[in-house]
Order: sequence, then C-alpha cells, then structure tokens
Amino acid sequence: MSQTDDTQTAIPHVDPREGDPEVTPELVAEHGLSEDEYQLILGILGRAPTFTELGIFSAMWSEHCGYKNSRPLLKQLPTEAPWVIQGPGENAGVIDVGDGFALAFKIESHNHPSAVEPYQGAATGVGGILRDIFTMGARPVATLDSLRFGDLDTPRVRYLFSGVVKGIGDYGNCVGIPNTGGEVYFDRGYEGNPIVNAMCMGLMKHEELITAVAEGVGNPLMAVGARTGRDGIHGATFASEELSDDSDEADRPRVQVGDPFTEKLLLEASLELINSGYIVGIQDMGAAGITSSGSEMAGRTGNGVVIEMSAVPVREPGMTPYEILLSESQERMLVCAKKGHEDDVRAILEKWELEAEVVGEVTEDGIFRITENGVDVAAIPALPLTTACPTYTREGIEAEEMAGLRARDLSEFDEINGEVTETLLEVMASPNVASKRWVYHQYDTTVRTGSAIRPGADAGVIRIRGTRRAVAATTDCNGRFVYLSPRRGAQIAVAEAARNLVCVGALPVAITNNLNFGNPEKAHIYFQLREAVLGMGEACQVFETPVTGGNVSLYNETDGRAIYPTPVVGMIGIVEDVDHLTTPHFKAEGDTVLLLGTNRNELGGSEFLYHLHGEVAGDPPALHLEQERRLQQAVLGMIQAGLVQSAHDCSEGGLGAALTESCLGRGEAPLGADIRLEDDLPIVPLLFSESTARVVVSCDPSNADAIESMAGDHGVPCARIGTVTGPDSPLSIQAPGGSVSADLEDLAGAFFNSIPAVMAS
Amino acid sequence: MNRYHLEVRVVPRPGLLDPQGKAIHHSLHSLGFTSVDDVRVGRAIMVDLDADSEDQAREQAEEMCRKLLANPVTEDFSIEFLSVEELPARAGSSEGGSHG
Amino acid sequence: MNRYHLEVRVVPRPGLLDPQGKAIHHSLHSLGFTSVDDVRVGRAIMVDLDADSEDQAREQAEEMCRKLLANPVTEDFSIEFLSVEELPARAGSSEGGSHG
Amino acid sequence: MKAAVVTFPGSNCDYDCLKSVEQVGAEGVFVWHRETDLGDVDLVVLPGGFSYGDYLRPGAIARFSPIMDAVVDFARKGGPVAGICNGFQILCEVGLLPGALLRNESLKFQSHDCWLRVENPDTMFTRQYARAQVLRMPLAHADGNYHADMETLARLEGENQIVFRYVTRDGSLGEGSNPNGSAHNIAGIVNAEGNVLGMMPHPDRAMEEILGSTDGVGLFASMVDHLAGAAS
Ligand SMILES: Nc1ncnc2c1ncn2[C@@H]1O[C@H](COP(=O)(O)OP(=O)(O)O)[C@@H](O)[C@H]1O
Ligand SMILES: [Mg+2]
Repeated sequence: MSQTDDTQTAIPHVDPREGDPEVTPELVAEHGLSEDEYQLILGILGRAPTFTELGIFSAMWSEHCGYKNSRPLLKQLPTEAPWVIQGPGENAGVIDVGDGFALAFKIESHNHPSAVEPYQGAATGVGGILRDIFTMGARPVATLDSLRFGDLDTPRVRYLFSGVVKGIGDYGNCVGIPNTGGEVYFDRGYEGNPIVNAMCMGLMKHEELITAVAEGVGNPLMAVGARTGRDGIHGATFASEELSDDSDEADRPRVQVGDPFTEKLLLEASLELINSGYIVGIQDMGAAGITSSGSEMAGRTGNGVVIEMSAVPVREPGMTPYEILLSESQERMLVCAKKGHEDDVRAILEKWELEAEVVGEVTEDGIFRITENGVDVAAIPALPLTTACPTYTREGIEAEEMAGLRARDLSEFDEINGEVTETLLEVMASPNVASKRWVYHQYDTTVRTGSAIRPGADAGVIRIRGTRRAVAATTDCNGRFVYLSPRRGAQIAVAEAARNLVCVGALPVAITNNLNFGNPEKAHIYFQLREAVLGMGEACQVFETPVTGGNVSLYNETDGRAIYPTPVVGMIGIVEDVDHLTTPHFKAEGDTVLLLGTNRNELGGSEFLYHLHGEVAGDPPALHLEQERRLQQAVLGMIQAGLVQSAHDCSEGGLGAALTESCLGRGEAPLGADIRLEDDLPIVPLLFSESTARVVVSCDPSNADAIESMAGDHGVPCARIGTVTGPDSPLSIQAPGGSVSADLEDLAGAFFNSIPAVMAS
Repeated sequence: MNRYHLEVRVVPRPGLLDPQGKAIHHSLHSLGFTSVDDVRVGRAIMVDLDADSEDQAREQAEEMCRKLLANPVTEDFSIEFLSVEELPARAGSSEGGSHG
Repeated sequence: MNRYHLEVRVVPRPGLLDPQGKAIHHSLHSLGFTSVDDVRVGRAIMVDLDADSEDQAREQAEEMCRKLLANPVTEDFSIEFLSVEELPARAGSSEGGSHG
Repeated sequence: MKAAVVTFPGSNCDYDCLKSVEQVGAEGVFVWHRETDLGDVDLVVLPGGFSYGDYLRPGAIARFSPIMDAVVDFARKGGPVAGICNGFQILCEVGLLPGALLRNESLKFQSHDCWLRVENPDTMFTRQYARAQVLRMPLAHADGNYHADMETLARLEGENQIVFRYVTRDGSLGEGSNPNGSAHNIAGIVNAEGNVLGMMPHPDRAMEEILGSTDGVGLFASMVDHLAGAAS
C-alpha cells in the first residue's frame, strides 16, 4: 500500500483528449463546481484537469456522492453499539441479529428521477438499493418504500402516485423480493416534488460479509452485468439540482431504464461469486457509475486503479471516456477479482447469462487512472478524489413565520357542530389515514415465504428460517411535524418507528435514514437540516438505535418551493421468538382494551387539521424521550410475557384512528368495541390529537391486572378503556366531551375504499 | 363523416434500454433466427376514430398521443392509417371530433 | 443481401376481451375524445432482419411469429415492411437467413 | 422419492417449492433450465416467478429452454408435472395445458390471499382434499386471467379438468369471488390425462401457520401420496 503523500508528488501529466471541449470557467460552472472547489482541484492535480477529469470531479464532489453540506452534520449521529458490525461508509450498514446471522440494510432516494419519469425512476431506485445489499454478501429478504406526493386531487399527482407504485412493484416483484412495509403521505407540501425512498434489508451468515475494496496490486477489475449506455449521464449531479418547470424536457436523455430480469440474474450471480472466494471486492456502479465505484474501491485501501475504456462493454458505439465514466446504466457491478481467477468469474457470470470483462487492475500508486487505448485520459489521486471533497457548514436561521405558525391557537377546533361519528369517518377516509392496501396489493408480499407479518400492521416482519428469530422493519416520518419543529419532528420520527417495532414484538436495534430536504444554501433550509439531524441523533441515543448508514437528498425544490423537511427513519428491530409476534387487530369478543400513555390536547400538525381545515399549524405534540422509552419497554415486556392479544400505536388520526384500525384489522373479521374514556378533554383533541407515547392493547380479561401492574412498574399510565365486542356491534366511544357510534361497515368503507375510489376516478 | 381505422405505434426512444427487445432478440437467435439484427418492442394501439377528414383524424390522434397514449419522456409515436369507411351522415356527428 | 426494417404487429384476437384497450378507450372519452369508437392494444415488435429478398424476409418473420412472437390461442399477427437498405455483400451472408 | 424443481432464469419461487416438497417427505433437487435431462425424478414442479422477466408473454421464452423437451417427454409418459403461477403460464405456452393466461382484468399486479374451492378431489394433486373444501392461499401475479375458447371450456367443465375455482371466503361463486377475470373462475386445471396441473395461486406459500395458512400442504402431500401408492 502506498502513502498518498508520495503519490501527491507523482501526478502524471495528461494531454487533453482529441475532440473533448476545452475546460473553461463556464464549463467548470456548468459542472456545478465553485471557484474554490476548482482551485482545490488544481492543487490536488498540480495542473488543470482534462474534460474527463472535470466530469469525474464534478460527479464525485456532487452533493450526492460528496455529502458537501451534510457530512459535518452527519458526524454528530451515534453510530456505535456492540451489535453493529458495519457502520456508515460502506454500501450498507450491517448488524448482528443473533444465531450467527447478520442483517445488511439501507435506504436510498430516487426523488428527482421519479419526478421526471415516475415508473422508471422508482423502479431503478429499487434496483439500486437491492444491489447495495447483495454486494455486501447478503440475500435481500425484504424491501420497504417511503413515499410522499402532493394532494391526490390532481391528475398529475395521481399519475405520479400510480406510476411510482407500479414501478416499485414491477421491479421488486420480478426480482422476487417481498415488500414488507412503508408509508405514503399526501400533502400539498410535496406538490411537484415527490419523495421516493426505497429501503432493503438482506440476511447473511456473519462469514459471508464482504466489502467494496480494490485490494491486492495486480488484481483484475471486472465490469459485470449489463452493458454501459448513455443513460443518466450526470445523474449524480442532476440529483443535486433543483427541479424547474422545464425539467421534463431537459432531463429526457438522462432517464434510466431498469431491467429487473437482469438484476435477478446479477443477484444470484453475485452471491455465487462472493461464496466462490474468487473475488476480493464488489461494488454497484450506482450514482456516477464506474467513476464512483472505481475510485471508492481504490480509495478505501489507499491503492490505485487503472481502467481501460475500450475494454468496457458498451451498448452504443462511439461513447467517449467521459460518457462511459459517468454513465448510470443500471444492473452493473465492478468486481475486484483474484488474479488468475478471471475465467472462474466469467464462468459463473456465463451460467447466469451475464457478461464479465476485465477492464483494469489494482495498482500501487494510489492513482485513479483512466486510459483509452492505452493513452491516459485521466489520472487523479484516488484518496483526495473520494475524501477531499470540501464540506460546508452553513449558517442556519429559522424562517420568521415559523414561530407564529407554532403559536397558532387551535382551540377554535376543539368542538364540532355536528356528529362526531361523521368526523371520525372523514378522518378515516383521509388518504393519509386510510388503508394503503391499494399500494401494497400491487407488491408481492409473500414470495420466498419469509413474511411473518405483511404490510398492514405497525411493522413488517421477516422470519429467519431455522431459528426462532425474526427481523422487523418500519419506515416513519411525519414531515409536517418536522416542518413545524424540525428537532422535535425528527425525534418523533425515531420514536414512532421504535413504537411501531415494539408493537409487533420487536426490540429496536438500529436505523438507516434518508434526509430529504430543500436547498441547504438557504439559511432556513439549512436550519431545518441541522436541527433535524440533531433531533434524530438525540432520539437514537435514548432508544439505543445507532445510525448505520443512510442517504441524503437535498435541493428537493420546485420553482423555489422546498418540500417539508423529511428525514425518513428506517428502523430495524429483532424479534427474539416468533411466538411474540403481535398485530394491531382485536382478536376476541370480550377481551379487555387498555390504553397505555396519556391523551393530551395537542392538535398541532395533525391530520385532522389538514384534512378537515386545510391547515398545517400549531405546535407538534410534545415528546418526552424517557417517557416514550419507558412506554416502549413496558409494551415489549407485556408482549414477551404473552399478556397481550393485540397492540397498536397511535399516530396519524390519533386515538380515534388507532381504535378504528384495531377494530377493522385487515377487513376480514372486524370486531366492534365498547370504549369509555374518562379524560375531560374536548372530543376533537381527545380523538384526533397525535400525541406521542401511546399504545392501545387488548388482552384476555384475566391478564388485565398483570398488564396494569407491569405498566406501573415502568411508571407508565395505563387505563382500562373498554372491551372488544362482536362482529355486528359498532365501535362505540363514550367520553365526557362527546360520543361516537360507528358501524363497522361504514368505518371499513371509509378506511378501505377511499384511495381506490380516488384512483379509479 | 368517416370512420378511420388507424394504428398508433408507440416505441421506446432511441438510446433508451429496451430490456424486452433485448430478451426477444436473444431468444430469436437461440431459436436459429440468426439473421435478426435488432428488436425493439413497443405498443400497437389500434384506434377506430370518426372524423370529417384524414387531417382532422390525424390531428386528433396526435393529441391523444401527447395527452395519453405515449410517454413523452421515454417513447416516440407514429400514426398510420390502415383503412377508412364512410359513415351515413347523422345529426351532430360533426361534433364527433370535438374535445376539450 | 438487404436489411429489412419491419413491424410485427401482434393484436388480441377479435372477440377476445381486451381490458387494456377498454381502459384506454374509457380514458380517451373522459379526456374529451368522444369520436373514438374502439381501441385495441397489441404489441408493435420492430425487427431489423437481413435477407436476400422481401419474400425471404417475410417468410422468416412469419415463422418467428408462429414460433414465438404471437400466441395462437389469443393473438393474431401481421407483418409490415417499413424500409430496406442494401448491405455490402459479405462472405456467408447468404446463410444469414438460415435457421433450424 | 425425488422431486425436480426446474429453475429458469428469473424463477423466484424455486426455493419455496423445494422447501414444500421436502416438507412432505420428498427429496427435492433443483434442475437448471439448461439441462436436457431431468434425471431419475418421480415428479416435476415448474415454480413461479418471472422467467425471462415475463418479457413478450409470461412463459413464452422459457418454454424453449433446453430442459422443456425433457419435461414434455416426462409428462407425455404420465409423470406428474405441477406448474404454479409462472409454471402454469409456461405449461400453457408449451401446450401441455390448454388455454392462456391474460393480463388481470384490473390491469394490475395483484398480491393478496384468495380462496379456492376444490372442484375435483380425485386427481393425484388433490386426493388429500375434500370436494368443495375451501382453501386459503396467497396469489401474486399480473397475468392470471385464464382464457380458452368455448369448446375448450366446455371440455374442461365436462371432463372435470377444472380442479380449483376462485370463490369467496364462504365458498360461493358470488360477487367479488373472481380476483382476476378468469373464465369460469378457473384457478387451476389438469390436462385430460390428469397428470399435468397448472394453478395460479401459491400452495408453496401456504405451508406453515406462521405464513397464515397451511392449506397448500395437501397439494404436495397428495402428489407424494399418489406416487407412494403407485410404487407399492
Ligand atoms: N408505500 C407502502 N408500501 C408498503 N406498505 C405500506 C406503504 N404505505 C403504508 N404501508 C403499510 O400500511 C400500514 C399502515 O401504514 P402507516 O399508517 O404508515 O402505519 P404507521 O402509522 O403505523 O406507521 C403499515 O403496515 C405500512 O407498512
Ligand atoms: Mg403505527
């Protein structure tokens, strides 16, 4: 291994390539590089970059690859725990899940491509995250998808929504990876700038873990999988630009088309390769294609690489090194093989009807060197290329209007003139509360027979065959809360994710995250980013869920309007014994219903306010991290002690929605409930506040005492609020402030049919 | 007023990957059709359309493509007239072609 | 030896329900294209094929359809020649069309 | 007893099917589609998935895989062949079963549990079920809409070749019973000889309580049962 300092002295001179444009200040600017950044490049090279080198720097130093604006903030996140095997910096994070198994998991955004072409944008997003997982040596066992769109009442939004869902489904279904959960929000805050985050988790034995390194001087680099075309040239930098009205036009040539069939072959071939022992490292050619995979694999070891462009299998004639290096054609990998085993590698790929070509080799000089028919067209020290990208710590100031928005007095909404039952039906029919069945019925949720809990519960669960164990996963983020109060909003996202996991019987252990924000060069956006990351870190400390990786998507703006700050949390939990698995649905007539936690008058940022009054205002619900923690420990304890029949947390739609969902279940065997609430709160905040740290459980009456005393032990408020009634009884709620009596059929109609009805229109 | 039978042909834009075409091409070769040199797969949308003239019909068809039938980001379209038959004039039929 | 650019059009058998066509027909009407009177959706398979003559090319294309491109139970096919270019004669090219 | 599970490029239920045959006591072996010989197996399963990406038509390309000659041969000799989901589509394309599977009426991929009624318990695939027994299994497909011409449908009805029909939870053919538009609510059929089965729903995903149903066990157990009987 050579030191970078002595390579610094030996940067080869590279002549400009015949036919390439001259590097001018304008061209530098077009590549999204600032004057200072360009100076830095001159310093690193000791000379002016060639056109090809400029493209390489611009991709590697884009926000997407270089984390210019986010790296200093991300440094503050907790990343360690005894069970963390691989923290941030690799293709994916890895944790120990027991019995010799490890879990690789990560989330990735494809917001901009999906805004331009929803079907292919979302599909290729899934493809990318799958490759991040199986290049670690893990077999993908589940995907999740976290989605945000504008309000469903415009054809454009319905087009984006259905295109994205079809794209995610068609790709994942074809590769044969079950979807196990996700979330969808509709809010004008995402109009024109949808969010498409895809998460994947994969299982492996500890010894199967492999990382993306180019090691062993002389070892061959092989391009594996699909051929390289002109797709998505500059996608990485494009993913860091604001969208403008004409982006439909402008971005056409960049659209990448996914080929899930090739992905499936690549998945099987890669796992076979990794187990064969013929390779030392493997990385997806994701954003910035060969450039990022090649330089990062080298950078991680201090080695260099040399790659010959004419050896790269291309789809179209006449591609320049610039195009080949920056192409984002899908379903490609860069493999560092063991010298002498090239043919063994080829044989495995051949079996899966895929190509593998030697395109270069590992060198000792620490230089990322690109040749075209033997002539240098780029030569850049790998380490600075991958690590010297300048980072920016900006000034963050909250927008003035926010304080006022939070202070908004919401008492005017406390009472309803009219039937509370009607209001409950309206809230249940709101697309943000209503069942997302329309979405996940388009996803294969049962392939490979691992799905112990499918979408439709608080979290999805995949069992680990041959053990008693299972892994649970959820994605959560209420962007309205983060918008109104970034730090607390991010804390609530972590808290809700953890709450969802304990409700199915899992112990939360780690998160991946996707930071979807606007343009960080704006002070109020940077404020949101900084505060949200702070809040996320604080919550992860308390819940002991370190961050093992994630993804940053900035510049999510359309014509200057930013999305709600949306730090999506993808959390993993471990189920010790599948006997503990618990679902939200009431199980038996006569069971006792209990509420753990406290109802509060906290309508701020609620779905009730948005859906019925079009307002996004008020102070989001309070969050006491320690209380929340105690509640979750109590719930998990009760579940593991076998005391509860069902558990469901309160989130969008509040207690009213939680009770309704517990009654309806999956719509197959709904049960009524007779609920009596003592709280002297006005009926609206009582039913629709989205206060944190609350879980509705049901149990056999004989276990109610044990549950109460266990809650007491944890210092968690616990109240018997009623009993489960029969299939023909309504959901009836009596409270000092008012009452509800809703037929299950009406509730089911509102909850299950509202999204299908809109989408059929 | 005539009834035009036309084909709207929607094909993936050049340069874009066409996985389906690739797979069919490969399969044709292994079936022995080695003289096949390229395959791209699109949609053939057969439309029967009432209009006063071929120009009017074409104009409508093109607008349908822009609005619904083709995805401008990934697909190109072409329109081909296959046949035409005359319709007995009926009241209001001249509005047949109007649309918002 | 010429290179023939042709379209293989594969459409659902008449009488066979075509939900896709029905759906498109419906959306076209709701978009105001009320003069549309029927829609059927099939595949447009664009094939580039080397052959000595149009007859030879057609013969090959028809066999491709019978063997692979169309499902006789549900689909009809038709073949249309779009354009042709001459290829510089090369050794063995006359075998280009042969297949088992 | 040996069961071959054929793996095509793009198969993704091969593993589930292997587990299923093993669970009922058979020895399962994967057979790669490029093989030309099935080996000394007693039954063949064509698993679900997206062979060749379902490009062109589901099953259209896979049916030309080298192994398919051996499968057709095995079937013609009376060997039990079960095609599930994509396997069903392949069997139709290769002509071992009549009809075709069109795009779902919804035009969407559909993934959810469905209910099947056992119409014919007297086949080697269903002997462990009772007539009119209602089974719960997941389905997951975009092209499960069974179609055949009138004569064929009449023959299927007349010869008891319709093995499974989609029904509602309570076993009726009423409204909401047909998830994909299949003619006569057909979910599964056998050939005239009764040794080739095709079905769209997934018995291989209904083998354990933790998966929500064990109603698929009967199908695999029936085959093993039948072969054991034939052997003794
Ligand atoms: N885009 C999606 N993909 C898959 N499953 C989804 C999606 N959106 C929602 N779901 C499922 O619907 C159920 C309810 O979603 P949500 O209301 O977000 O749950 P919660 O409020 O408990 O986080 C969950 O099981 C979730 O996994
Ligand atoms: Mg929840």
